[in-house]
Amino acid sequence: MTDAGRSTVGESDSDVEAAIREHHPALITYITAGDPSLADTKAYVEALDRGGADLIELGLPFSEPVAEGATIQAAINRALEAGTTPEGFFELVADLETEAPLLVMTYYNMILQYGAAPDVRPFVERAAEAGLSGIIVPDLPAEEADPLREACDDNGLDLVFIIAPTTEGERLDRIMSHVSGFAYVQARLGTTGARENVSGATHDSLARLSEYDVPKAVGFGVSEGDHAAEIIDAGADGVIVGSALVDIIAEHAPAGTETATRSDAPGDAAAALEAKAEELKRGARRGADTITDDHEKEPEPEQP
Amino acid sequence: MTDAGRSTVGESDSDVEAAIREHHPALITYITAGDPSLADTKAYVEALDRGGADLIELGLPFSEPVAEGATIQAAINRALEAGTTPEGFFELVADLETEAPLLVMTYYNMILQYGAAPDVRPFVERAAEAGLSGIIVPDLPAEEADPLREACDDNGLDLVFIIAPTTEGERLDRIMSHVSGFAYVQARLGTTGARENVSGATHDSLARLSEYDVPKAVGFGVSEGDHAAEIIDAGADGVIVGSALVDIIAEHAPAGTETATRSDAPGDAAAALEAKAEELKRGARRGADTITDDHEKEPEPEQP
Amino acid sequence: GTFGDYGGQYVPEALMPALQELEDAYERYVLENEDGFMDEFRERLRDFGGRPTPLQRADRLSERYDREIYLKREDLLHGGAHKLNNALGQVLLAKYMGKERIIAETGAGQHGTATAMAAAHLDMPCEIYMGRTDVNRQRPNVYRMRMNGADVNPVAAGSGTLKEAINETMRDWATTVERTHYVIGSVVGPHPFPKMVRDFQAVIGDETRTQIREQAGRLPDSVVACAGGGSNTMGTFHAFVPDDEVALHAVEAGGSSLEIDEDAGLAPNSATLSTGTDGVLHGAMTKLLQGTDGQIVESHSVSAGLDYAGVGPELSHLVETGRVVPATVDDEDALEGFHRLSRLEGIIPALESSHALGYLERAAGSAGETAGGQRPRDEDRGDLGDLVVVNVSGRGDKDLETVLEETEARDLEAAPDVEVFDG
Amino acid sequence: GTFGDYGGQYVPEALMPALQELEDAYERYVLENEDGFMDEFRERLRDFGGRPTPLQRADRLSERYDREIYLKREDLLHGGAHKLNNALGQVLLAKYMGKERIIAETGAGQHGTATAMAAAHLDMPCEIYMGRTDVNRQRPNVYRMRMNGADVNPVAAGSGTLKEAINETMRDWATTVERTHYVIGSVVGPHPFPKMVRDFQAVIGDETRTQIREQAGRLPDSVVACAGGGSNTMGTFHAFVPDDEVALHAVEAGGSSLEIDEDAGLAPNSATLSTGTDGVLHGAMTKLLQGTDGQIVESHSVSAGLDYAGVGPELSHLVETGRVVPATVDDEDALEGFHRLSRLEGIIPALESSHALGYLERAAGSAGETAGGQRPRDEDRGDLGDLVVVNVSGRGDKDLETVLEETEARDLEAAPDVEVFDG
Repeated sequence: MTDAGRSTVGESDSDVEAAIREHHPALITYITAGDPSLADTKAYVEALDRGGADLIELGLPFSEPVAEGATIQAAINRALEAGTTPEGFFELVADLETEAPLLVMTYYNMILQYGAAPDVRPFVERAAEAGLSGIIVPDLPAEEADPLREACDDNGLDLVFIIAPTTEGERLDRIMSHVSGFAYVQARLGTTGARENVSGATHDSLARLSEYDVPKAVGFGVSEGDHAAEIIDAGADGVIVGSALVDIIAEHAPAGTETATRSDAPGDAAAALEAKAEELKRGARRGADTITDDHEKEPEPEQP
Repeated sequence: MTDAGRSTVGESDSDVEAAIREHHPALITYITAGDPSLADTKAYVEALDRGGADLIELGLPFSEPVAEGATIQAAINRALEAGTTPEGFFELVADLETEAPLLVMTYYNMILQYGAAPDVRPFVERAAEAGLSGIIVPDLPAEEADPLREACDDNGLDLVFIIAPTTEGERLDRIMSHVSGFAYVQARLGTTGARENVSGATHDSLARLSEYDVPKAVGFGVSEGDHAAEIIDAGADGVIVGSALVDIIAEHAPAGTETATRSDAPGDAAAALEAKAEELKRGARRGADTITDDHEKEPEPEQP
Repeated sequence: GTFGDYGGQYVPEALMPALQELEDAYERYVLENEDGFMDEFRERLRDFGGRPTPLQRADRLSERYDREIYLKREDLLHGGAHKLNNALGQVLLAKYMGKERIIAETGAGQHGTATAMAAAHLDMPCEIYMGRTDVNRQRPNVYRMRMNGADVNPVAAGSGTLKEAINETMRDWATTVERTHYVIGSVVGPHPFPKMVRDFQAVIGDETRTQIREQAGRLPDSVVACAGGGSNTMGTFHAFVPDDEVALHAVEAGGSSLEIDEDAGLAPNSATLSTGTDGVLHGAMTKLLQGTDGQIVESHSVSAGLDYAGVGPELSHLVETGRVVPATVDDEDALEGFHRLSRLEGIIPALESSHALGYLERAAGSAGETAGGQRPRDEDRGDLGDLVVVNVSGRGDKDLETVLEETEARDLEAAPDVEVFDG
Repeated sequence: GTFGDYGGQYVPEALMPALQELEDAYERYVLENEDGFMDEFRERLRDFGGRPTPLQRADRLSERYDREIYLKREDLLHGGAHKLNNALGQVLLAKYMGKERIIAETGAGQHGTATAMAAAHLDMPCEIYMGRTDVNRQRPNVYRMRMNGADVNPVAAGSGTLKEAINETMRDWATTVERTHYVIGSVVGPHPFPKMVRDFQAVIGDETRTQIREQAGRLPDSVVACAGGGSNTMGTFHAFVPDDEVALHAVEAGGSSLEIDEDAGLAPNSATLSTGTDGVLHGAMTKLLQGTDGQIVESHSVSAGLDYAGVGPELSHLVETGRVVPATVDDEDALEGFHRLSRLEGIIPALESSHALGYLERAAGSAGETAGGQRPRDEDRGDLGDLVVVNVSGRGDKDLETVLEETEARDLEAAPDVEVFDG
């Protein structure tokens, strides 16, 4: 039930870890559930699955998304205005049949409040029942994670931790020793959001993490196939893409309104998402090929 | 040059005192010079003289008339806007030929500033030269009056002091011992301005002053013949009327404007002023007759 | 890092090292006075801030309530509220830590102006995040921050008020954490903020405790302070927490109603301690105004400075353990409190502080002015006792427009005739 | 009742007995502390007013001017300016004298608000006369007075500003003198007002003298204060007048020009000590802005609180004898002073006080920021010396709108970009 009871990654029977290892280099996609409606989300998730996503994160919207940039904040607002609730979210998940395992990404208070008075277990149990494979909580650092980690362990869910550019030294060791599913490597300081290039911090982080033998996926700012290639080339096992996909959804949302009504053209959006996923997956593969060609992937052997 | 050099009232050769004693009960009138023009003022003064005024006070306008009520404040503003200056004032006075002696009523700073740097003498000398008989300064109490009193003595002018309802005891004795021309008895606390009745304070003041054998004239609020009668009846030697006359001038001023241009109907205003003076003089006489009929006028003889 | 079940550090991983660094600095400089930090802090509070602030016997309130009422005059602190105690402490600490830049959130603008003043005083670049709505309705405070050289960044998200400004400041901090210190404005946020802000504000209660003993010869029977985030509350209470004989009353904004409208996502109050439920917001486990799903609702109070859906975790703990008694005063009674102090004592209080004064009226009753002209019966004297201290956390100049509008809309007993202002 | 050739009692006869009564009360209560008057005054100044105010070393100004600059923080007094010292003293005195009613004039509203606060605090009915123009442009101060329960009487006469308000208050007093005390707002008016107001304000200089000796170990080389009517000036200077080694600088409003336009009856300045001539206004012989005939002209300054055509007679005397050095700072340099203190020290000064700060820049020069980057030569250090005290007579919250307007119209060196405020 506590750390002692947890298996290490190498011995895991985690769907999540398996998906990354099997489909290496992996594409992990994020969209917000309920943006602009749960019905649309179903179509979008299926499109991403078709397009090659190996893991799919679904955001359960929370009113105070402090880790998100403008793009995902707006998606969350659309989803909340559409009346997205945890129960609706779980029903959607239960209804989905994707090849890629699903993870829920949400803020800690949403997990605490589900069910009776503050307790993480009802949420975790319902998540497992609905078929989710893991949970990502951007405002839950390892130090506060014991109750949720315990509940996840008990229910066979992964609890994915984020490794920031500022995560170093003893804390890094401690968190890496508890990685569940994969290490979510935050590409740069700041919030989520599509960027035009891959930051130097990404390379630094991957170098710092190279000695840990756990799956590493990089997110925050990844928006193009070329980024994916560069990141995989730099040593990652997967890339995580969110804002670039949310942008596509927003473009296809009813014009001139943030009010959440069913998308005018969910079919178009789904097609565009599928195409984007394909582009990103191709990029990731290209990065993997490059590695084989001209990079050392292994930790430097001369280091003890 | 100082108190010792001054004659007492009884032995005075004052024009002002003589005018009151000869024409008892006396009518003393006030208007503001330059309201609405100096030329109008000349016509108004002559009308008051004809109407029975025994002494005429002419206001030399000052920008901060703290002792005046709304009526005379407005008259002063009209006169200032008409460009009334001390020199213009003195020229008007020199040009007037009235039976009634003329006094100037103005604020102390106007006296100080006339001529070279602060000194009261140039003003007093010019006043004497122009033919004025006396000066009244509403913001100059006896305590600050030595320089001006000395200059007036040297130039044969009376310096009239005001006795307020609050003037009592030793200060009253001191001021009454220096009365020059007449004692200006302030009918009530407050500022100048026509009122509808004679205040009880007037009766109290006249009672308090009855033991002093000096001419006493009552001002502040006197506007009708009946007031004049009541005041003379109560023991005064004269009444002072200002705001009621200024009201007449204001009524005849160009309609809808306070801007100082020559009055449209100076003749009408002059006629109204003359009639008002006649009413007031009649009222005063009526008061004097009543006294002879049914009142004791003398100080109580049983008092030592 | 916790107070019973409350507190903690619920923040993005990227901020955790900065919180550890801050905790370390807090322990060394604040708790251990390393390099004379606390000496310098106290000296600057005195010379720049104007401490100590007076504890004033309120003659006419004492008469009205037939007991001794003392006012702690935080309205006289530089900037017009207790906020400077914390802002100056944190900016100075950031300087000791070698940080190069200050950021802060602000709602009504009081914490923003205090931070901008402190940053100017200590020569630190400063940026303030403020909701777009608040920017528009609190222009004078925006001007003051700008005059002090701070940049004001309007936040367009959501309703454009405090909650959104906090979110956006946390985003800035998550991006620039290595060289930037985030000056949180109340006893909220992740550890060590609630403890640290309390310790900077504790000067209020420390002074009060000394002053009341000098002036009244004993400790008070009760201490009353308004509570939004809770920084003036904890600052006033902290010194008295060990004194079991002193009752501590935290007065929250009752707004127009204590009911949450979950469909609209609105609580027409800010009565977190009185009506909230446990949850995590802005880095800490505490009491919150939230819907059953866990979405945070928009709070409301006539006093912008109390208008927050959370509260300091230590206050949640002290309420849970019974040491602090929560109470609510609605908009109308707060306005009455505003007018009453203005007219009776010549002190125009902040609308925040007016809630504490409104509570006084209700809990102490009026000695001579009840409807029937009767004095309150002894059994109605409530638990305030005979010697009461009320913290006047700030001055009300900033609230004049609001008070006029709200007064015109009501028939208040203590208000002057405001119609004459239209002339 | 005079200071050399200045002072006196040039008032209507009806007021003379009241002045004698006041003089008697002043001598007994203020000078001789009868019935413990001064003890109660000092206690209320402490508990209600927040005295002592700090004397603060201004770190960044000291660096800029390469000498020690200390600020006397009257901006921290209750109400936001030094005005309360006098208002509280006079209202308390009126109470000791058995008066039943308080009246006062106000221009910008600072004296009116201070008087209204003091009257509320001491439970005295209070009416404030204020020019109609000033009522309209100083609404917040009108509101504050009303909130404190005072009646505000607009005066329509003339230009509707301070001069007319004083005239009208004197008219009220002449009518109600027996039961009413007129709280004159500065060291002006008939004896004993100039002495009495100075004595109530002298607490500023008394504290400063003690504080500078404690903090700097000696008396200052110079003391700088702005001068309108002169109450903060005399209050700050009084304790130092006997110290011949301390230079006293009275900084007047230079406005936009030092020339009088006699035809228009306007002086675009309030530089009475620097450019005025002797005369009698509002009860005293003093220096005045007047035309050659003796008509008082309208003064002007960007700072409403300095905007007066007269000045305290004692200041006229001290300037005449050379003990006080008058200087002028124009609108623009005052605005620079305002922005400089706001940005460098985190203190937003009143526009009045900003004149003193503008003078500092001119007289002390800038140590590091002159055009060529050169430090001023020793012979240019002027007569300020190495240790300078500046009185910050009030805070500038009240002036924000004026400063914004005036700053937008100018290209000021020290100002923030104000265009952003339009967004």
